[in-house]
Amino acid sequence: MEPHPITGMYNGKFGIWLFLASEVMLFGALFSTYILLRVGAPEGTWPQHGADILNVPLAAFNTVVLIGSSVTMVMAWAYLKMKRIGMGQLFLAATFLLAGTFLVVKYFEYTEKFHHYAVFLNARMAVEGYEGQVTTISGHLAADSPALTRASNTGAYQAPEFVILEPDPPKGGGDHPPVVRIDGAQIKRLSDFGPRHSTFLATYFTMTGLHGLHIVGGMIVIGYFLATGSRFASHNLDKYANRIECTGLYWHFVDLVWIFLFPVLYLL
Amino acid sequence: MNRQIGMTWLAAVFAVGWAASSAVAGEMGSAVIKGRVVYEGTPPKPKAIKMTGDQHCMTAHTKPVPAQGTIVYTKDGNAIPYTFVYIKSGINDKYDPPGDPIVLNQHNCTYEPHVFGMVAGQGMNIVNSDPTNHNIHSLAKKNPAFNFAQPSKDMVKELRGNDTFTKPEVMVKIKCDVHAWMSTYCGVMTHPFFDVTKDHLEAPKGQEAQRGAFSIEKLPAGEYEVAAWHETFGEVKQKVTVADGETKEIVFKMGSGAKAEAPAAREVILGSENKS
Amino acid sequence: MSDHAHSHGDHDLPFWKKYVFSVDHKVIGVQYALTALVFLFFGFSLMMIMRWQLAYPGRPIPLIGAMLSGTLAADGVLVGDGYNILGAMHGTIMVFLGIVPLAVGGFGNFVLPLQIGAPDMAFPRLNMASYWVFFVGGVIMIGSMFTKTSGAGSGWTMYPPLAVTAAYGETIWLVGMVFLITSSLLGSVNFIVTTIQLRARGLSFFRLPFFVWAQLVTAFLLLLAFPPLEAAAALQLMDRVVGTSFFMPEGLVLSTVHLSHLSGGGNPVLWQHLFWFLAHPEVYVLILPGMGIIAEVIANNTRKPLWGYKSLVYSVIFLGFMSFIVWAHHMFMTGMGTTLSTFFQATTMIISVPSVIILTCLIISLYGAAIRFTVPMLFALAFLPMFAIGGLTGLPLGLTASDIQLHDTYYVIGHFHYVVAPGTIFAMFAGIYYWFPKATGRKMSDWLGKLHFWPSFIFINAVFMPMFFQGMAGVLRRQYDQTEQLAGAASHGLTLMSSWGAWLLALAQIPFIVNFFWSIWKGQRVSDNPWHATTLEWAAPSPPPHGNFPAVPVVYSGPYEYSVPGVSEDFCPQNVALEA
Amino acid sequence: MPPDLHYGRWSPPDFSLHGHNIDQLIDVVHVFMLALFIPWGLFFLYCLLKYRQKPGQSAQYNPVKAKISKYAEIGVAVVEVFLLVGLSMPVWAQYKNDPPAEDERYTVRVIAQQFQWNAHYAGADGVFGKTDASLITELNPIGLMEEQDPHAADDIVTINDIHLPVGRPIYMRLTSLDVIHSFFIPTMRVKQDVIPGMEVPIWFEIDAWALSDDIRGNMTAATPIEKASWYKLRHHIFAEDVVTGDGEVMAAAGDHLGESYKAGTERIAELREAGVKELVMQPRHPLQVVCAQLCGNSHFKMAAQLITHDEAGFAAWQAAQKQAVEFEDF
Repeated sequence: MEPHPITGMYNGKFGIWLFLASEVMLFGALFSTYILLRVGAPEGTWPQHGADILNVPLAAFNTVVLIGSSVTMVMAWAYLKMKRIGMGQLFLAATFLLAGTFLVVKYFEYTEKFHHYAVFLNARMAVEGYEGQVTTISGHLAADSPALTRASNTGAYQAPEFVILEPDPPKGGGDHPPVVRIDGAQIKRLSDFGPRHSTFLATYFTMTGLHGLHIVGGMIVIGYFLATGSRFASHNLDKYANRIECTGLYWHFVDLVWIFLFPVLYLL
Repeated sequence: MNRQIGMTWLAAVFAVGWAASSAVAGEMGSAVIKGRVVYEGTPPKPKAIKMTGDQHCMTAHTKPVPAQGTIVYTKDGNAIPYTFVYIKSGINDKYDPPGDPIVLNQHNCTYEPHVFGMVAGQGMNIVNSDPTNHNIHSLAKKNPAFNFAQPSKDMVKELRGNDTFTKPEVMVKIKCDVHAWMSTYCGVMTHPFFDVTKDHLEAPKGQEAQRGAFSIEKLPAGEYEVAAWHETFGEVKQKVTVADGETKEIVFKMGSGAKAEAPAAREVILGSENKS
Repeated sequence: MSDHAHSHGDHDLPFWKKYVFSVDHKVIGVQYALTALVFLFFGFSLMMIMRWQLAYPGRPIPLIGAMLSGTLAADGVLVGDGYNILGAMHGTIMVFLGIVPLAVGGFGNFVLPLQIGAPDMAFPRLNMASYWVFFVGGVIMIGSMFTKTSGAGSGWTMYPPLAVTAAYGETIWLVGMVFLITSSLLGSVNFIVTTIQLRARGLSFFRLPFFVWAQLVTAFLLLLAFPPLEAAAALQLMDRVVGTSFFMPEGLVLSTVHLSHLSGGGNPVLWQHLFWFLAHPEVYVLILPGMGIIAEVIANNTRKPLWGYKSLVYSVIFLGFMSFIVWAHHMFMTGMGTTLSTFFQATTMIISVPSVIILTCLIISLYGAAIRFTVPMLFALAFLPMFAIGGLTGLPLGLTASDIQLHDTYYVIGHFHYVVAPGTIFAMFAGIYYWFPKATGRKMSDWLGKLHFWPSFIFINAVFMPMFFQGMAGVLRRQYDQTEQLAGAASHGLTLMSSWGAWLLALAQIPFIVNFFWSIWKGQRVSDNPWHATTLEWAAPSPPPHGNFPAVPVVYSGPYEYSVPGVSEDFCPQNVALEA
Repeated sequence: MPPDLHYGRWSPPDFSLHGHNIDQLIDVVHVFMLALFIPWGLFFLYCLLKYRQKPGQSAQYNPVKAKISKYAEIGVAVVEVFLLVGLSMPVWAQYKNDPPAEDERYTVRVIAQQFQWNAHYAGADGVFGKTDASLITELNPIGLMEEQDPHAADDIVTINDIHLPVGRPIYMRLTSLDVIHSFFIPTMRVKQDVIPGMEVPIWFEIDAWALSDDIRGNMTAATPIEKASWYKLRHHIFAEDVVTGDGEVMAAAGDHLGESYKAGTERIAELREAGVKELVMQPRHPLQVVCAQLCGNSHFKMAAQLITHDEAGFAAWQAAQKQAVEFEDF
């Protein structure tokens, strides 16, 4: 596995770099999609800041977790280079755990969205606790609100006869407004805060979802090396270290993508 | 690809068989509910269909054609044709669909019939009798939302099993996307107790009294909610109780007088305005 | 290289390991080629059905009409959906399942490692994976035609909202696409690493055969252009399956039904940008390997070095680079402003220059040659004028003003078919006839080869030449019944000519099929270097064993050292030192 | 006015003011293509004939010093720059930039849908009524707010018939209800994708003499009966009565051959038997609007008639649209 004179890399490493180049194009396309959609978004269909809808503290925590996992990944490789297989595997395990933590947090972030609803109204209407008149009310369904059904042909929620909503506090804080009952005739569209809600959330779920898949992919590879690594390393440590280096390169990339996603989706 | 026809048929056979077995076969009775659907107040003027664009349609109709959904027979007591009258509630048994299929004919750029009912699971034959291309687009919500073209004359599409309408739905709108004025409405029932009020073709000069008339026969005795659905004037209901052998005469009033619900086939959401 | 070090000399593998799940680049190459040829033939047959409907609109298709399912045909007559589906699938199959796998997966895999003197690809297992991923993708694509909706029918470009509101055939198409893209990505990584890192000693970049250069550039195009389409496919899948609105604006009304369940806010043109950002480089993915093959065949049969080898190389690199910034010339009619359109027609004009250079070099190579009119050479020679026609007719389409009249007419169809059909596909034939002896140790019959070439050459022009005149007359593409248009009715005679050309072209392929299979078992046995060629693949035995070269070759000279003055033979293989 | 007009020739007739520029560009480009292809093809053939392998004669190893190729490439580049800067860009700019002034142009909205062209005219008050997607029905294909908006009262909506005045700039606002369509008038050199969610304006002017009725007359052509095919003549009508030797009228002026291949072919056969030598016919609607972007299973059927009037005729047509329709007595 000597590095090639021209590229200065052994095949695997060179291959991974090329693969990452294509990954850059993949996420590049998604980011440009985000930009184009946001620039062309009709009035009021795009939140001023992702933070209006998304949970910044959780995401910030996740960012720290991922950066940490990158560090442990480097440590794992470093120890293997120093021929300390045990420590290497230990840090590999740490990376695996941190990745898992990220996914668990993401899971809670997602599920919260799917139990949070937005009612888009046919006409402006006044709602107690809000200033002026609103065209959209978001909140959680009250216990006595009728169960929502999905249309068989579109999969979207059917307009119910009425919904009883516990509205979110108005923007800029304040306490929960009283429960409102919205008649079916007033409802233009009803959606949870899932991908159907708006192009913003669609973009959010697609990009973070794809990133999540990359995390899962990485965990599978790391898991494989955790299981087989020590045997592998015992008969060819250099090669194993190289494998881990390649995995690391991929892992740093996944981490980097998140470092872009976090500000773009949550803060801007 | 011929293999796939076979599979489709197999599916069809299974589906029909399943439907038949699962049905608690309901019985026929001897009661009759008949009557008329009339417009209360002064009806709006009928609108004309613009059959422009397709030479066949234009040559087939020399006189202006009124849109079926807007016809009211002002000379015959404001009778309303093309109204689907059916037993909305009161029948819980499932009735087997008749063996012979419903025939939906595309003739001179209109659907014949314009409004019809069928028993869920009944076969449907869609025929093109015009030497022009028609596109048949079902806007069903619960049932198959098929959308296909019949480019030449005498083409027949036989819908069976899962391809036909198997779930009760009032009404399924079917329209032609090439000739936008072409539409037909299908009431899918779990029972055969429905009728469509007669128009001036079924009840020509001499039998004007029959226009806007319906008659639901062979009803078992019982208390029913009877509904009349019209694409423009909406739906009205009334409760009727009949005994064996009895014949009840009822009248449905529609229009400005009787407040009706919005037609099922129309979406009731406001879209974005399109300023000029 | 240790990746395959272990696999040296393992000839006693079980059948399924040797020929099915093989990691040997040659077996994989052949797998790719055979699969692709089957797909090509399938895609071609779809087109023959469409040609019937165009020639005799609304009349039952003879023989197979009755076999077509309800979505495709009624009473043996093709219906509108059927025509659209066949059209979309023809395009998809020919491009993604036919030509690319044959040109890159087939020839690339088989020839490239041999030409650079490598024992195998850099990542043999990855190589096997990319074939099987491609195979699954292909099966999904073709399989979608045997489901109830008979496949996708929104054109191979899958423009939303049409594609999003269509039946589920489109979903299968997108899923199949994701597989094909993944396969191409794995493949391209493998090709680049192999080409750059596994070259034999002495084989510097400017000693690489032109074919290798073409494959290298192609690999980069695949690597960088395909991911955006993968992203686009993911977005359209979201729109179709989850109900998002990436490509769906607000207030859509489908057949009087207001699609109020959509959030709206999407943009249909966005898809076109993402799609064409792939699909334009894709055009060069289709043509570059072909050019590579042609260069090899011409050099070998003119018995002299290629004229302007370096400018060929620079041109192909430039071509690859430019192909990333011309995509929007497919979208001039979407309401593009003056500024943007100016940029893209400018880049389009620029990109035509390297193509002209490549063609000129190949032509001038004929000057002062000693041309051998072998079967591969016949196809190579036919390629030159055919590709020239295809390229030149691109000009009026690349200029916005003339595109106003010609966009989406048969002129476009004629243009790109001249590039890929008598262009690339002829190049593929040339390649098959040229490398067949290397793969099998036997030569394909000359006589049958000529019987294949001449009719193919005549009829393929009969198919596509009329299309330019129809396009001029204003006949639009993707028309189930052209005669519904005044222009289409008036030029119906030309349609008949195309159709009959197509069916006769199909007959002209019979000699090839016979020749191909006959020669595998009964073909004339030939030496390791029957064409007296110079490049390294001919230094290996035919067929090459696992590991390719008995001894790792060393390269002493450039790729096309033919008719070197003062040398007895009229060719000096790269691995033989020139007697000074 | 050009004497005889034809479809199916090099390019269709052109009745717009800007069209000839586009045609000119197309012709120039093709001349350029031939200028490249022919000499280049001759050289190609020369090489094939001269340099076929002969025994005892080997190819020349050293590359020819062919300056010619460099000149050729430079020449190509130069001509392309000329085509681009000299022809294409000005024509495109003329086609795209600075729309005609509000007061002199005639504005019409065209709303595409599967599979028809709806034309929306502002009517007498010159103001378009508002439209609303949720009001769309078969009878109100563009969702015109007839009750809600006073401006809508006098608006006119036509399906697949687009009436336009000649002799002044047409300003057309294109939009789509469902999928992407493409608005194409081959005889006006006008093409524009029609994209849902956005409204794209285009503008062009029709030659003052180009009235559809005159054009129809000018497109009259005689087809020898043995050459006649229904596919070619399906959109045509007889220019004058077809009378046999014994004075029997086989077909009246305005008749067509029939609506299906079968009917049409039989009709031609029976005319031939009756001794008719040639069919003197003209297109029923000489100006066609077609959809150039695949839009579904009946995309090919999505064609509209363009009907051009002079100012007087146009006014008359508008007035006629608002008369109440009288139905036969039920």
